[in-house]
Amino acid sequence: MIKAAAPLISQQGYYGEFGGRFIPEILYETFVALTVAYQEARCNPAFWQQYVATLANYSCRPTPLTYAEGLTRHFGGARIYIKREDLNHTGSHKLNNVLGQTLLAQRMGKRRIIAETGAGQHGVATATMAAKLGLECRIYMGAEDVERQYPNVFWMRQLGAEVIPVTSGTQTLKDAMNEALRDWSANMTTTHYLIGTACGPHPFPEMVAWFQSIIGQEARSQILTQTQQLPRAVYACVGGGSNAVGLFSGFLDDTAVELVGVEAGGQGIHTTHHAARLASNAASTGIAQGYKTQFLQTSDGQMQDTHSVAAGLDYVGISPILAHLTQIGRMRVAFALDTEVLAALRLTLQTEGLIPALESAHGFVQAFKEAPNYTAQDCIIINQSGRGDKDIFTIAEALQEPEWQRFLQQRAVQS
Amino acid sequence: MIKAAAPLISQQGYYGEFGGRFIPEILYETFVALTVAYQEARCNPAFWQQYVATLANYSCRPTPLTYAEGLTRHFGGARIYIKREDLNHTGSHKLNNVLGQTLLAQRMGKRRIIAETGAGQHGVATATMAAKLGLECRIYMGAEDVERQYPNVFWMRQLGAEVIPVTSGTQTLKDAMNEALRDWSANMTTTHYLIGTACGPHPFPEMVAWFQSIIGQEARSQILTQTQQLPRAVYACVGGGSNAVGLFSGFLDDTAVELVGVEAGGQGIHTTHHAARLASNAASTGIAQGYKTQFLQTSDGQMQDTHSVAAGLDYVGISPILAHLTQIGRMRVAFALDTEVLAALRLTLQTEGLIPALESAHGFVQAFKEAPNYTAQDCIIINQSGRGDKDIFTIAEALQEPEWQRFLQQRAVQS
Amino acid sequence: MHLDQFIHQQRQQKDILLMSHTVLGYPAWEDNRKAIAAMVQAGVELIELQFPFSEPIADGPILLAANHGAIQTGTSIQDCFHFAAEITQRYPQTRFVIMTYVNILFKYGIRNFVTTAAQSGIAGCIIPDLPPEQAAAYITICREQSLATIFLVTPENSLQRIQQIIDYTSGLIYCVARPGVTGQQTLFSTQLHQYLYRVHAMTSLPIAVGFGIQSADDVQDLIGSADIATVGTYAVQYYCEHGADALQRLMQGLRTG
Amino acid sequence: MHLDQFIHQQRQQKDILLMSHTVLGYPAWEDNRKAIAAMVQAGVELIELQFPFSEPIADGPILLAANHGAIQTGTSIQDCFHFAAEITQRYPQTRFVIMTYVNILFKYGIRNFVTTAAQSGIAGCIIPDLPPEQAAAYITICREQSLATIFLVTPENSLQRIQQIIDYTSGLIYCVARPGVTGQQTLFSTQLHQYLYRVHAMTSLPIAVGFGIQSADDVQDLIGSADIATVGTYAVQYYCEHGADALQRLMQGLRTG
Ligand SMILES: Cc1ncc(COP(=O)(O)O)c(C=O)c1O
Ligand SMILES: Cc1ncc(COP(=O)(O)O)c(C=O)c1O
Repeated sequence: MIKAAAPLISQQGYYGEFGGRFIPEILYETFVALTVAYQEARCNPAFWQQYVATLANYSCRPTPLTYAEGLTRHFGGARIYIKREDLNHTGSHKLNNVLGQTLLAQRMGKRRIIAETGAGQHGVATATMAAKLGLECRIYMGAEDVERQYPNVFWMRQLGAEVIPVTSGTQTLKDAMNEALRDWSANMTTTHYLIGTACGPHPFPEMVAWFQSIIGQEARSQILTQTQQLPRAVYACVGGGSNAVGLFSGFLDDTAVELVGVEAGGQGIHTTHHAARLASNAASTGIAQGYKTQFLQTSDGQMQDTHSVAAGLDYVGISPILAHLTQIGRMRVAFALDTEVLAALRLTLQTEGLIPALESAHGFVQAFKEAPNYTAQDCIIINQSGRGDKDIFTIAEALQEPEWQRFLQQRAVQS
Repeated sequence: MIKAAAPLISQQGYYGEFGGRFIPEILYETFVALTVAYQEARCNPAFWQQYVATLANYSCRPTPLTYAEGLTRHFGGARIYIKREDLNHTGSHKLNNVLGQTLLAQRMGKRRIIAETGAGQHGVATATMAAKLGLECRIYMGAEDVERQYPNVFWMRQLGAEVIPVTSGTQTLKDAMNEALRDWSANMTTTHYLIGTACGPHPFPEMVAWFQSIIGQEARSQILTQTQQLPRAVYACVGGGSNAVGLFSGFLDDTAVELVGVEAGGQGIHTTHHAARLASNAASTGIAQGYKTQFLQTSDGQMQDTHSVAAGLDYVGISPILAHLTQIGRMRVAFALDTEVLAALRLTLQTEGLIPALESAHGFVQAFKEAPNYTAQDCIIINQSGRGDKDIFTIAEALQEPEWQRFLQQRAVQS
Repeated sequence: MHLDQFIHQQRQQKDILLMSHTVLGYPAWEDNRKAIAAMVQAGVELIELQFPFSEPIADGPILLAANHGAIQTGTSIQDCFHFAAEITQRYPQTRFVIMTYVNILFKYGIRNFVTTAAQSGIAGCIIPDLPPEQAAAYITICREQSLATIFLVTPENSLQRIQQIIDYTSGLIYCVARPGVTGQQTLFSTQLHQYLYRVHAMTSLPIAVGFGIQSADDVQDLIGSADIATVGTYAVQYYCEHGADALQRLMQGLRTG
Repeated sequence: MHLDQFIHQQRQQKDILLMSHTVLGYPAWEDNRKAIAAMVQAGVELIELQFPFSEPIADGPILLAANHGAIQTGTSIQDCFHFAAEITQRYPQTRFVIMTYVNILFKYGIRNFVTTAAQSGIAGCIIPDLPPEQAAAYITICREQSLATIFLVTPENSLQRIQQIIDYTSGLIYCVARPGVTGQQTLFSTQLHQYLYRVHAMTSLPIAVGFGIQSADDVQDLIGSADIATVGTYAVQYYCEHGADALQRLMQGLRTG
């Protein structure tokens, strides 16, 4: 049984200069209560046990650490291991955090859950746990994301959640997050706002990182069992940063292990179509959505449009924990272009029989670039944060698959 | 570590009057060699250990047995447990068999894998393992199924498999199976034909049942751990019968445990639109596709059209093992109508946050009918053989979701 | 003259003061001028100038759209300060406060922002996403520059928290009337009055009440419990729908019934 | 006269015999009549009457389509037997065998099927998905009814297996020329002849060779190695594409070069 991870504890909500809690006063007492509940849970080993047991019984935990023989052979460098968060129920690491927070919300007597979602994975995970626990559920989702990710919207609704398309601003993740905060400001007594990544006001980054630390704890013990050694480097994509911080947490104290986060390079970091915050010079420190971090923003402090082929990486801020780890040099940040991501995805499909989510494939890109630099004595770990089934529309369109088009046209007529 | 199950051993390929091996002579030596290889593997504990270890490392095994608290409360009878084959890599129990047979094929030195597929789940699983092991792969699929299940076709091709639409006959599963047999007749020295269910000529039913017995072995030990008792009944949908025989195998010797298989009642067993072989009077004993079982056929012996909302249950034959278990009264067979299946699916979504495949949902229907007959002292198990993500087109169309239609129309234009 | 002194002075003559709102650059600068002129004409004593921000989490749909509208038409923070300087000079009898979000200050530089605000004739700032415990630098500089640090208290706050907020507040204390964001209507209740009474008992700061005030009845109801009734969203919306003259009549009618 | 006797007798006069094929009910009964007439005219000694089955796993695309076509136009097994009776009576010099799949026999009842076949003048049966070790009842009844049980051997079979098959076979032994299903072309090779020689060494049964034989060269090549050249798929296809007269010329040409 894996023990509760020593979380990445903040200094009163801060990680170096990042983090904090910048919220409308109406939410003050709610945050105090949440912080107390979270800290009680954290100090209570029974809570973590319940968390792990529920994940084991309802989702796929521990998720395997799969040796990628084909990719290893292909690159001829480090032995490549893949952490299989794609096998979680609902298809991504998002469920870990959702399950943890819903357990907490239940303890706090909340009967209603709200959440923001971008790609829809966090929304589906939230709707799922809300259904399971009989909680009322509302999901805010940018109207543009509703259009792009309709299959996830369909499932959320089938799961009994109300999905509210958010039409303000860029109609994407950050606007959905704002809208959820507004809802919470009105309904905080009945409602828990279940933030989907290691962002937002304290204690969210710390709490989400704590729940996701199960990834890193498992991965560390698995790689030791399987190879009797630590990896040279571990790779994860970075949207808000929850899967990355989850994996990295397991190796934070192993200073020889490089932590590599991979952001969305989109169409290039010298264009305006990317979401590379730390890996480009485009971001600067700011305060929005309740916390301080590096944002892609104008000199006036207005948030900018972002882009990625992976809807889940298309976010304007980044976990304050990762901003800090990068600032102090503990973590390295790279970016992957949309085109590189599709190529890495195809290679992984055809070599390993794995379908990483487009988000996850960003981590694969960078690992593939670096694997040849190592020897067969070394190993590296890539976090497959989710499965790519959800991305069929995007991938098929990107590959311009003619039969897919025919298929859609036909179904559109039939249905 | 779960031990290799004592398989449902045939008597020279027969289970009572069912089974056998009715194949063109050209395949005779191939079947002899396969049978020998299978039997060697079966007698070799290391093989089963390799099988279990590979599943554990690559897929989600053991899959959880989830207590369905919401459904239990809803029906107010037996405590309902759900075996989570949906958490397997590629989303269904099909991977168990595929992984087992590809390990065997590798031992036999085969470099090429062919398979038939209906819903596409077996095809995706096969393409996946072929990609992982670097084997050439060709999938035969009824042309009508190619149209209906195009997303799975897309993934098979992305995984590097060649997908051949079969345009003969009813253009569905049985025709794909015939076509695969024809391919094998020409290429048996290089090729293994990886049958996807517990049907076909001996040793396939026995071998597939053996690989799938991991489901029942796990489920039995899990229910004992979780409840200290055996279930009153276990439920599984029956297409070819592999997930059912897999689950049932764990409880075969526990004569107090009822084994309930659920076939596709389609639009009603008094219409011509169903696939209820054992649960209706429409089937009779016959010999086709290389084995003897109950087929839906005319008095002349021509196979008939079948129908189910679940493509994976839409098959004209049935595992000879299940035909036998039913004949000797060890197993009970029911059917579920398309409409009942959609209702059970919705309830499960909204009560448990689970999305059973349309196939699996057939088992849920019958379990829901019978759960109230038991008391809270009793427990029952339902096999969730796969996840329903793949069924979004079918479900959305069946529910006539207007936004889905809009979405498809829009994507069809864009792509 | 400090903002609290101004308010006390005005309250000598009036049962209750009015504070209103405009989002700078929205729909256009000329509209801000017309709306402010109308409000000043109507006797409004205090006006919030909202510097637009792309993520206004404390604002409801109307002000949210106004913020985005203003940014879309190119409103810069520099523009906002120029406008503030122009308008404070034109209406020396009225007090103007800035309402904006913390990132705008942060990116401008807090010292720079506060100093520029003071130089522009601004009397104070309302920053709804800057809790006092995160605001040390801001408060120090505001004190230096004699700018009021207007914080919000809410009916959800404990007495202890209210006291803490009051300790950091100057100029006036802004009592949010109910949970939620700006723009939805508020049901006035005994609880509201009890809450205002509690705050009143803890401070001599003038009390403004805001969030959802729309009618003369609402304003009437606050007399005795508060010093200032804030009509924000409704004023912005009313101007957009009915124009400056109508807005003026509305604001005039709030106190005359 | 037993089938093997008939073949030996014919072989006295000819280097090699011909066996051909028609799928009953396809495209229509009249076509079967015309095709058979043409083949008899051309001197073909043996004709396979295929009783259609929906799952003909040993057949390639052309015969597969023919089977399905026949079923679709309503061909019943009863019809097939009526036709067999008619045609065997019309052409007493020719030998007709049934080619079909085991399920057709099984559903008809094996005894019933074999008896009816015998009564219809049929000389033997080829059931490609009925291996001899599964065929005990069928063999017994065929013996009773003096029907030849024609089993197939293949180049993949071990000597031991060939011997086993021969033991169950009567009338003629059918040597499949290559792996695969009906209808694809076969490359004639030394290996083929060695294989036929092996079979020959093990039995005195007449040897038919089939799968992919199309040309006079193919037939020529088999002289000395086999007693019968079987032209199945090609005959069916040729009739459909070119008609009865052309088929007759084709069949005639196979032995005259
Ligand atoms: C599969 C997957 N991976 C990664 C992400 C990015 O989020 P985070 O950076 O919080 O892990 C998402 C977000 O939707 C996701 O769905
Ligand atoms: C999820 C799922 N369940 C069940 C089946 C039916 O197959 P079987 O009866 O062999 O388990 C299928 C077949 O495609 C399937 O995909």
